[in-house]
Amino acid sequence: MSGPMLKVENLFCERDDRVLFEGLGFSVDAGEIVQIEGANGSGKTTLLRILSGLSRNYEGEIYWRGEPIDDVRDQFCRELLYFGHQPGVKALLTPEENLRWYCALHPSLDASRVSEALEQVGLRGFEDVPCHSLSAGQHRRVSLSRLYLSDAPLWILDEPFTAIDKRGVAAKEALIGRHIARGGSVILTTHQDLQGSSAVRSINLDQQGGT
Amino acid sequence: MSGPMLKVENLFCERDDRVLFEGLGFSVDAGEIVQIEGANGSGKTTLLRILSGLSRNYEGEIYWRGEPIDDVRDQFCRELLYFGHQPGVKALLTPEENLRWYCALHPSLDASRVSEALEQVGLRGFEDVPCHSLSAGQHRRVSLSRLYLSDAPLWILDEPFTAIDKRGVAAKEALIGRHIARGGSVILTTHQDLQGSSAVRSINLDQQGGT
Amino acid sequence: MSFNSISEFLTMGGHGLYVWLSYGLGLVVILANLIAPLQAGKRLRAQLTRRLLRESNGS
Amino acid sequence: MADLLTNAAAEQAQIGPGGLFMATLRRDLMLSLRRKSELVNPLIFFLMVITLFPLGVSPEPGFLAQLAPGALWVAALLATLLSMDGLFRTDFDDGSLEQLLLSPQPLFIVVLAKVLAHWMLSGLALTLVAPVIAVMLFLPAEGMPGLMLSLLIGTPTLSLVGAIGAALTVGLKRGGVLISLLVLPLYIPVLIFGTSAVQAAVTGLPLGGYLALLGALLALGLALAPLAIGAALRISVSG
Amino acid sequence: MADLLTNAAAEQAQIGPGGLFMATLRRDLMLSLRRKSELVNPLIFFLMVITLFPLGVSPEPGFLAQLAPGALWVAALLATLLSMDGLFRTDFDDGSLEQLLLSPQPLFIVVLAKVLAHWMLSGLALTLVAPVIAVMLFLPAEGMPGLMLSLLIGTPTLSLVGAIGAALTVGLKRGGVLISLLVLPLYIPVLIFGTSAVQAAVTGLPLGGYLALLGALLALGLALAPLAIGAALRISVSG
Amino acid sequence: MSDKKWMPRWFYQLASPRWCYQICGKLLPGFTIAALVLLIGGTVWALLFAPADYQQGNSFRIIYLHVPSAILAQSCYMLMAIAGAIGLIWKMKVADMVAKSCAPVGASLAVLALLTGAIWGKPTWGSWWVWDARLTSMLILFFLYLGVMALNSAIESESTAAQASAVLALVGLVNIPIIKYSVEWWNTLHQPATFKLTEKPAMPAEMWLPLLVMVVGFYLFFAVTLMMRLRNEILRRERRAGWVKEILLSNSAV
Ligand code: HEM
Ligand SMILES: Nc1ncnc2c1ncn2[C@@H]1O[C@H](COP(=O)(O)OP(=O)(O)OP(=O)(O)O)[C@@H](O)[C@H]1O
Ligand SMILES: Nc1ncnc2c1ncn2[C@@H]1O[C@H](COP(=O)(O)OP(=O)(O)OP(=O)(O)O)[C@@H](O)[C@H]1O
Ligand SMILES: [Mg+2]
Ligand SMILES: [Mg+2]
Repeated sequence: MSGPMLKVENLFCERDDRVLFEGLGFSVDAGEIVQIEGANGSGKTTLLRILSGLSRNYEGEIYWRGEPIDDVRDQFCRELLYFGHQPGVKALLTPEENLRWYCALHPSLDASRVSEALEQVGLRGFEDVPCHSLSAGQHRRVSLSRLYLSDAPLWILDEPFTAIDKRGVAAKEALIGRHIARGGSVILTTHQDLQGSSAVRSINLDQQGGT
Repeated sequence: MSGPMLKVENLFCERDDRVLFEGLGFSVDAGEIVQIEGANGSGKTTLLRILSGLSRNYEGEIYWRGEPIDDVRDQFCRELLYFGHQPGVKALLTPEENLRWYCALHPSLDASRVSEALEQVGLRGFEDVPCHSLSAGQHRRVSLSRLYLSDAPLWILDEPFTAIDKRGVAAKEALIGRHIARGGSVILTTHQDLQGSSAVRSINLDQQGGT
Repeated sequence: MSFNSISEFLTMGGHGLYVWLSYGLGLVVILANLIAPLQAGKRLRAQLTRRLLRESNGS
Repeated sequence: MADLLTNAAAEQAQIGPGGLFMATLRRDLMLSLRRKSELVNPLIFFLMVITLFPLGVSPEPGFLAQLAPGALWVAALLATLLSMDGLFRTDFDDGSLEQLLLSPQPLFIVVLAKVLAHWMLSGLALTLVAPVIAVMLFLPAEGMPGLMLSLLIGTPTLSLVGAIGAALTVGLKRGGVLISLLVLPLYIPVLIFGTSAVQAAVTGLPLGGYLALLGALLALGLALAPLAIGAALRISVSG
Repeated sequence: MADLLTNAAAEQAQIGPGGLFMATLRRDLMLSLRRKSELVNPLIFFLMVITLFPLGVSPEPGFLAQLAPGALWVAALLATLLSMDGLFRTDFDDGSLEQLLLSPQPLFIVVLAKVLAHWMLSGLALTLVAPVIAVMLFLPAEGMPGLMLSLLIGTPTLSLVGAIGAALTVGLKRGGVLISLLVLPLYIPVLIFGTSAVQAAVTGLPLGGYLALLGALLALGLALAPLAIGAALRISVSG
Repeated sequence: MSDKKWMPRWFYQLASPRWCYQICGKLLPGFTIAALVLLIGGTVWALLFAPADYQQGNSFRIIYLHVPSAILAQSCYMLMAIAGAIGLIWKMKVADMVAKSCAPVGASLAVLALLTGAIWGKPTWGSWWVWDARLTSMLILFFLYLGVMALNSAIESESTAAQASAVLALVGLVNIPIIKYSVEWWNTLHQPATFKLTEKPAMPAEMWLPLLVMVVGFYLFFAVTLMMRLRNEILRRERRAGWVKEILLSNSAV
């Protein structure tokens, strides 16, 4: 693959008359981790939602594999895995039922490996417990287990390590490392330091905003 | 004050036939930080809810300043500040309105210092924005600002640093340090390491559970 | 004895259906209230015993 | 920096129970007014019912007049019941309820304030718009005082009793037709006395007896419900 | 470990749109059945209305029979409307809606499946219990076919139109746009044709015309609503 | 703890599940025999020997099922509420279990009262159901039972479920006087009370004597089924206690 996977040019966004970033430009290559940094309220989540296509409240250009993203929305969705602030786990369903629906929703998720993925995030034995009686960390792990199932090249992760214990964070970091090694790329935010990973490029939004 | 503030003896709790801890005993003295550790789902939140009196699903004894906690519930509530998983912030109210209600609810919170506290958690300028348009970290900061207002000797904090940026975490740690220095005590859980603080005693729940 | 014949007893002066339906229902309710706890008790004991044996063998 | 709380300081805390009552009342009213939309907003529901009936059933004045006392009371009852579930649910979901239970202030004060706020936006609002709607449904003018009085005395009981059901079910993730199953049986006496009062008023019979019964129910509710609600909340949260 | 997705692999993805439709239908039905509760559970609501009417209004068979067609249709309409708000709200709150919008599968499939699930537990369920309730309200037997047919054809339109309103308002935390204000005007034609059909059936008049009109509304809704719902969802989430 | 001092000894013992389990076991056979004798004897008397009513004819014989079940349904509710209150206040586990065991029995008796009443209504009033105050309040009682049972099964934690249903049962207690006085407050179709403490029954003795037998028989029968349920419940809740394990193992060894 030639050229960057995702390229952003001259991005501008404001909320409630407060400029979050302007003239923001960067690109994400295959095999790269980009960490968005910034204080609380600096606009990290806003940026990730814009990149993933959820929010259209911006000005500027975004290119996916060289083409304007609006022209290749379908292809882009197919190659994207997004993990947002709200993990998207239904409290009334069991972890397994939750995952099966995700597999139906997104072709890049492999339905045959669901129980394997649940085991890898440490939810063996909880497959048929409704998610509302899981602990905070276990709840998020249900959604994180999609990372083990996904073949999508681009991962956009918004604070994936929240509420996860240290062993879990290390495992997720290793997983991200493997994804990079396979030629995928990752855009993430986190307030913790990434320990193991090597090729991390960070973009700081604190200098971007206005007041 | 002589003797420990809070003393726990022979605590037992199970959920769904899974023993979370049994025979647990420890005490918390004035000027001490106790960190509850354990993997996701090991029962930290459950323990904190039991200690604070929210959950009665346990067997064993808890003493507050030497007396069984059920006999001095009122006094205990007066001297306790609890910060749970869910921060208890109303999305439709502004940070200031939220805090004012808390001040009415709990006599240990000082209503005259509300705007000062909001400034200290970095929410100056957001006083009259409804909380639903705050970022994840700012949302939790609204509830954390109660720490700046409270005179209660015992703080029970369940993952207070979630979604808070590094500068914010450092400030909260300093605040906890000052609370300790004044003779207060803190029971908390967090999956991050406590950096600055000195007198931290940890209790690990991973060894406690059954299967 | 307020009836002279079996058939008179069964028809109850035209109200047989109502009376017998009621007494039938009464019988059903009483029997159900005896049988249900008996059976539940049996099942419970069997289940608890099985679990107990399994646990005592297991450890 | 201030010293830690001592017992002496606690005694003279600035904000007493009265302050808490007012603060909670203000907060709950503010929340409801800001949310405006709320499909189960009792007034909206009430108005919907009243517009739909003439359209769906029959626009004849005579028929509507006969329907009016019952329809108004049924609508008031449903409106209360439907809005009940939210009374503690949002507080439970966002963690405010935990904070409320850990407050050293007496629980029944907050509970009463919340129920009062709920009633002001459901029962009281309904009572105030009821005459307008009754006119639209051609209720004879003689029925008006009976209608308003019975709603005024009856709806607080609905809110109080409904709050018990809401408190009992707030912790449940699944299984909550419950609240209607739990509460509806207890509403039926109020409904019966209420409509009887209106019908008595329409036909010119004395309605003091019905109002007295409604008042007795209200007194009972005011005395016991706050305790039951408080206990139910503690039980639900501890589950 | 498997290779990253290539375009070729994407084409032959295992689960196609049909699979997604079924999966979503199953999931939504499962969710509703597990929650059992849902105060606004249409069936419960329907039953409540039907028990309260004889108690509150009048237990006379003649009067109830006259009331029945309209009351049944009004109850069906309210039940649908009240349950509508939850259709996308829970998905929005827990983040599932974002995932749904980011799926490469066509959005209208998921939307249709969700509306179908909603209808099966509201409109369809109502249609099936309607005869029982109609008997309790002493509706003459001749009205039965008209009642069931009109409900069967009319309620899907209610669900489809309601879903547009739900999608438009799902992102609003506060906000004056009321789902009921948006949707109610669109419901009124259905209500009028529906009750007319039942009344025609009761009096022995032909009801084909009314049913045809209801059918036309349904066809229009099926063709346009899914697109409108999809667009509305994208707008609401991007806000 | 200190406020328990004034309680009599049997109250402590009642609080012990083990003692309760054993005493129920001892009482059961005697109660069962007495209940069966009274019920069968009463039924035979009611069906064969009691005179027919001069107005209602033989349909009157339904009273011998209808009234006992209606009375029992209410008594059972009161017992459930009182036991629930004891469980709430003194945290007595056995009381919780009694309350939980009461609900299904009471519900079935309420159903019986409703159905027999409905059946009786057809020949006497000409319709199965009228929206009469006593009928309605009895229906409410049935719904209250359903509510208690539903709440009990909806909450997973056993102690929480017991407490929550106790609160509900106590609240529902207001319905009992309503049932009782409904016949006096509203002018209704339904008969007023037959038995009053202050007056002699209006019925002739050969009519109300079998009724009395049936009522006592129903009470005994209620005690029997309640004790059976209670024993099950004790076993289930105390499954981790040593004495339960002993009982189970000694049974399985035989
Ligand atoms: C579904 C219909 C009915 C219900 C729910 C119902 C319910 C009750 C109740 C709750 C009692 C009170 C028992 C007590 O506390 O003393 C009662 C008693 C009685 N019922 Fe009914 N009833 C129904 C139909 C009828 C009918 C149709 C008749 C006869 C015409 C009837 C005759 C009586 C009589 C004679 C008593 C005894 C009054 C007394 O001793 O207190 N009931 N019924
Ligand atoms: N409401 C509930 N009903 C039943 N089981 C529950 C409930 N809440 C929690 N649990 C179980 O109790 C265990 C402990 O949960 P808890 O929330 O205390 O964990 P935790 O240590 O706080 O984990 P985390 O680090 O993820 O916050 C979990 O295994 C969970 O499955
Ligand atoms: N729905 C909204 N409406 C208006 N303003 C919003 C909305 N959501 C967020 N904002 C504002 O946009 C800014 C950036 O929010 P964002 O959630 O992107 O921050 P963030 O960098 O992710 O912070 P955090 O580290 O706390 O997650 C905040 O100042 C917030 O006030
Ligand atoms: Mg963020
Ligand atoms: Mg936790």
